[in-house]
Amino acid sequence: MTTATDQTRVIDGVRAEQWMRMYRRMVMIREFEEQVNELYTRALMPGLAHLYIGEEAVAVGICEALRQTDYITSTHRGHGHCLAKGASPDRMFAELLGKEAGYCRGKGGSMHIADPATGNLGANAIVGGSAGIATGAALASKRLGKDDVTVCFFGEGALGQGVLYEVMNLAALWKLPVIYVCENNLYNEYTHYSETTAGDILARGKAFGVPAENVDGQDVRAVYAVAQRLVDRARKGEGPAFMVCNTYRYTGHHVGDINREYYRSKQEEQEWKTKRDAIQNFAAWMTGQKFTEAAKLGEIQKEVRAEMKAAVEFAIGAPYPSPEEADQDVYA
Amino acid sequence: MTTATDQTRVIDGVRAEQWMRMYRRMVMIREFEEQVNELYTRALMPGLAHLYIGEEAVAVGICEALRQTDYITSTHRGHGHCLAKGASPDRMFAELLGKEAGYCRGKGGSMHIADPATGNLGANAIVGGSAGIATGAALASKRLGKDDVTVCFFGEGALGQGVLYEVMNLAALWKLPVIYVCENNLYNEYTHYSETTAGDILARGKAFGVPAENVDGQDVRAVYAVAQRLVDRARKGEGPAFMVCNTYRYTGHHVGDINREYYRSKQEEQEWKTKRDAIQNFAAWMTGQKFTEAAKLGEIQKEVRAEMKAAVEFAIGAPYPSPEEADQDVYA
Amino acid sequence: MPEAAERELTFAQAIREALAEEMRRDSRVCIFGEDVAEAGTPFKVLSGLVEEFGRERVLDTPISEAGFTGMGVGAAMTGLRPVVDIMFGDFLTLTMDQLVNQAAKVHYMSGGTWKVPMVLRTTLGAARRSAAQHSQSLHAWVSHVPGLKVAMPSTPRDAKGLLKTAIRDENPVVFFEDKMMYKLKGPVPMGEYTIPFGVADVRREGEDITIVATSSMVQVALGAAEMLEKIGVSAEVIDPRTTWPLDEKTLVESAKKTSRAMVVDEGYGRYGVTGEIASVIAEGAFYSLEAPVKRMGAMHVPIPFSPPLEDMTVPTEQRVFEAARTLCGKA
Amino acid sequence: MPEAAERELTFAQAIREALAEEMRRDSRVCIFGEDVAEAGTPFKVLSGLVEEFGRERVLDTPISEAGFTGMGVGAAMTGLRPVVDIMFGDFLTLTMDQLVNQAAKVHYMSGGTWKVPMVLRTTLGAARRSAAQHSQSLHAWVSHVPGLKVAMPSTPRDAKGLLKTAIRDENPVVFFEDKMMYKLKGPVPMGEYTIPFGVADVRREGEDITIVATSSMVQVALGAAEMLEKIGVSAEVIDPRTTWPLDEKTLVESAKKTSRAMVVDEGYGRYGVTGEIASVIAEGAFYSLEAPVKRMGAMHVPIPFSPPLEDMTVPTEQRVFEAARTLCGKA
Ligand SMILES: Cc1ncc(C[n+]2csc(CCOP(=O)(O)OP(=O)(O)O)c2C)c(N)n1
Ligand SMILES: Cc1ncc(C[n+]2csc(CCOP(=O)(O)OP(=O)(O)O)c2C)c(N)n1
Ligand SMILES: [Mg+2]
Ligand SMILES: [Mg+2]
Repeated sequence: MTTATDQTRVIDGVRAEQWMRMYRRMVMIREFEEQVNELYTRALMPGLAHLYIGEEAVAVGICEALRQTDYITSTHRGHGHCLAKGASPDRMFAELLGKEAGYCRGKGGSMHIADPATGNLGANAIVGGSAGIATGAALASKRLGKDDVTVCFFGEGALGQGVLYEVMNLAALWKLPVIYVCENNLYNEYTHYSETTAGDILARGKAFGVPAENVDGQDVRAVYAVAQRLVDRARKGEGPAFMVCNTYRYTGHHVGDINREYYRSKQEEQEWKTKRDAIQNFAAWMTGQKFTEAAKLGEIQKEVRAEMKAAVEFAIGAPYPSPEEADQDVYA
Repeated sequence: MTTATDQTRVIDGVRAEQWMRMYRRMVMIREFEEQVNELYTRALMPGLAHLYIGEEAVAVGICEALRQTDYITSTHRGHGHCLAKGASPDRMFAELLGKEAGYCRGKGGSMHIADPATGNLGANAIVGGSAGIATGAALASKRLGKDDVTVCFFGEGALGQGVLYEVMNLAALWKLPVIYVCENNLYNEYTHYSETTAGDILARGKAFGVPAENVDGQDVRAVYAVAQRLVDRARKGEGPAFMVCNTYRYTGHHVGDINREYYRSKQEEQEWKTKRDAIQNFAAWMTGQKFTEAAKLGEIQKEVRAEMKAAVEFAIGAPYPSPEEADQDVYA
Repeated sequence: MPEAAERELTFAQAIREALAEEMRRDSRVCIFGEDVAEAGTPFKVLSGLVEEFGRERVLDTPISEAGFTGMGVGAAMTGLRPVVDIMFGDFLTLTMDQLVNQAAKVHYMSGGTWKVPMVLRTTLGAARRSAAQHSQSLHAWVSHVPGLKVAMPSTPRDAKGLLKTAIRDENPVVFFEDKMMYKLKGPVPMGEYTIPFGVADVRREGEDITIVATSSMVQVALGAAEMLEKIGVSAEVIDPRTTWPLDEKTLVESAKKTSRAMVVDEGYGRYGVTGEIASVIAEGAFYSLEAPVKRMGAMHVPIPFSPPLEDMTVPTEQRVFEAARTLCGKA
Repeated sequence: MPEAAERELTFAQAIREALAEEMRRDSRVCIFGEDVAEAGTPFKVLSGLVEEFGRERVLDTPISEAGFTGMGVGAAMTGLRPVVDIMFGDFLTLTMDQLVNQAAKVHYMSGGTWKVPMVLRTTLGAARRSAAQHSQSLHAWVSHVPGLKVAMPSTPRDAKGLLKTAIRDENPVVFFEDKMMYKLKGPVPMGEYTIPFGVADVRREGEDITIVATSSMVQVALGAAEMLEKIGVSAEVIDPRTTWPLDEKTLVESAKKTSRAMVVDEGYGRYGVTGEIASVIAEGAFYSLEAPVKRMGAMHVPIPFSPPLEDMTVPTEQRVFEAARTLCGKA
């Protein structure tokens, strides 16, 4: 007999434990980013960082549809993608602080986390800069007879970069297993996307022969469902897809972007945070489905927060690379 | 009373003399190009050239809808555009031979003919390379309160270049008076466009908010009609347009491309030349409409040929720039 | 000649003032770039311009560096005088075709008939913990290209005067601003002035060694010169201000006088600016030099994020001082 | 050591043979580019490869230089060894972001975890009457960038050996072929061989002057050396073969021996290859040089179309001869 909170119960075609994993991942991303903000505020982090808070359902819903050997490419706002693909927070924080224990030995920082073990081809600080890399990885998978799929994450700002269309055309021609995921969080830095984006976003995939779908990026279940379908299709050799996830970043373009009223209203921010929060809404659905309880979810959050704090402590205590590292790794 | 061949008679909304002008221009382009080929064969021309033979109706139909102050940008296959916009053959031949009397004092050659007097912003040897220039000229016209329109000619190969999409997006956002004219002659050099172009070509304009139309590029009347409509629209401030002209180059990618059977059949070439020749079909229509006669058209051809021969002679006899010219005009 | 009245401005304010003055003077001057309007760029260099000149003249673009740089070329050919804003010099990579195959060549290829009076403003410099794709100093690339002019001011005064000259120039000019200098303060004359291209500024006179430095490295060189002073070495510090045109004469004459020279630039040391300037000096002052010309550029590595590593990669006062001391045989 | 059996091949044949051998040896090697398959490129360098290796490994691309270069980076990171074909070196402008911000930095930025074993083959050289956008020699740009290696062979033998090394290298390599050399014939060993990067080739020994030359300028320098011989000047001609890594030692030792040096390169003379190499020599051989190092590059103009003008812009045997003669005080 299954109890109400039986973790093997299947809801909407997915086992409870898997929904719970997604929940934990989303919380992990949010808590991770809160700590990043804290590190910035405490002046412990060199440089800046672009937080993923508000967009958690996108990375988690999509990476849940991926295997470990599948690839992703990420962006300047990349912490969520990296964590969702399986990166460990301690090595990520270490990277953000420029420490040797970081994923890139401190050489990459927030915008360049990369990790072969989890198929992370690297975050990228050039808007649209990873579209070619992702498409090339898909070509390699196909040519090498592997059925891995590559996901290319990018913000809607990257729709301004021509290279995206060059590679979508190629992916369609060669039927490559790559999913282009446009995270439309409404802003290119401090400019609303409607001022920078003519026509219809979905049409921009279709015009290059790439099937395109819109999805509510605040609904992890919807994101996962679409991602699974498109990833499966790609894995079977049916070619690329373009997925537009409508979402919102709750905080500034980067941690230092505090006064935002000249480009967006507090009211707009408030609405997304209260009515469309991906974590809250997912929690409400899960408890409504009765395979978990609010208390359990609260516990998860506590656990995750403690984990993040420990990871931060690890990173703070970790040593910097020695200066002689500076000219290592230029050439393989 | 008007006679049958009265040049003021209006057919299809256009005066006979205007149709005759278009005819003469098309013949001029063809005869010009025949001479270019001859110059190459006689080893009198330095380098190579890309002939426009077969595509004459496109340049002529479109430029007929333009005023002298309107701008064009052109391509490596640019002689037809330049002539249609009003360039004189003698200075063009001089340029092709690298002579000082050429449009660019011999510094540009076949691929870089430019001429402020006829609004020619320049042919361009970078595929897609003039899309930015054309769009910028349209921005200037708009900002300076002029109602000039810019036409950006490019081959379907340029659909591979991302910059085209970057500027179409901008033109749509800013409602700029620019017409993007894609001359689809089926080949990117030696590769059929279907191997390089996924999706639907018209959709590539529309996806960026640019209205798009297909037209038979072998029918000068159709080209002119669509061009006029789109140019008028742009002139009135209603924004950019994308026009796909389906056409064919009869000869090689360049004058040295003689053996073409590995990429296209003689039969295909033959069909276009015999069934879809823009000049022949236009002549047939004109004589059918009875405002001119075959004999008259024959005369025009003879005149034009003589004119071209004289222009070639002029160019052959013209002096080269003096060597001291080499480092002039680097800076204005 | 009495100095015009002056006041202190930051480097960023000087840039903004140059733009505002030129936009008032000439209605054809306009700005395109990402977040240039209300945001005034992420560096806030352009704050206030859209309020004065409107969105018709300060245009926020999509993230399309190639596209809007190309539009700058076309607009410049046909009557505007665009100032194109490329946020980070690292993104020049995306504009190279428009800049090099189009902007730089239009005038020449057209036999002198079309002109491209465009300015491309961008940044250079590391040390902001921004990692490898936001820290490069790529001015050597454009200095290599005939048809382009290249300015790289080191003070607020020069920034204003050179930018005004750039905007009035009939040719494409690439204008580099060191991100780390935006808050640097310095005297700027009250009245109208411009600074001609191709005229180096001797920032400090000296007898024993010539230090040629560019952009923010001028400040570093001046700091090193103070340190050298203390050990009895008198350094002349020269800022060429434009890498093209280059004031070869002033550099060579100085080296002839001092008999020793060093070149400090934040671009990579190899195949870049230091090689050119060192060669010009080594050739021109050959018979006067008592030691090889010393070059110092950024370490030949992608700029690392980690602070202790990043700090290794850029010339510092201490390192310039040490190299100069060695060059003068005082080590 | 006895010479392996040799035969004459053209430069183009040597390139093709290197590719074919490496493609047979390693199934991960593949080629992308415009018109590379049946057309075998406009220069016909790749003719026959698609017939042997199929369209899975010789891929015709759209005209999307940035896009397919970026794909080369991703494919190289994940198990292929792509050889990306950029038809004219002038189109490097379109690939700079992928090459410089991606390919060159991936290994470093990832702390040494990802690698980019990609080769980008492209061309350089003027003199084909192709005008300003099809005649540039832009190798200085990529030589300036840490993370890239740069090869520029001057003979069929070197072309084959260096290309094989490039394909086996774990790093991104930019490989420049002079368009004017494709039909040049020269001996190529029959057996398997590679040529290491960073090892200059002394093409001709001499006592009075060192001429360092790259790519097709090596032939020009050898021609000039013959002319110099006739007036009693013995010239040593050295081809560095790779601008990065650069065999500084061989260049410096030669200049120390001859006491005079000249650098000839087809890139622009300013802020380019000649400046770097001249600086390396001027510094390393300072106390042995009897005259300034002479530099000769392309004239600092967009390459003109008109034959008599274009011929002015590129170093020739005569001009190298004259400059070397003057340098040796024999004028
Ligand atoms: C090529 C390039 N141009 C400009 C920038 C500066 N920049 C960094 S993030 C950003 C906005 C990106 O917006 P979007 O793609 O929507 O991502 P989001 O920040 O909203 O996640 C810009 C313009 C850059 N990093 N790269
Ligand atoms: C950026 C760039 N890449 C490649 C080339 C080489 N090239 C010259 S013409 C051409 C084909 C162009 O095809 P299309 O645009 O259809 O024009 P068409 O020749 O058919 O008129 C190519 C690849 C180039 N000139 N520019
Ligand atoms: Mg966004
Ligand atoms: Mg075509």
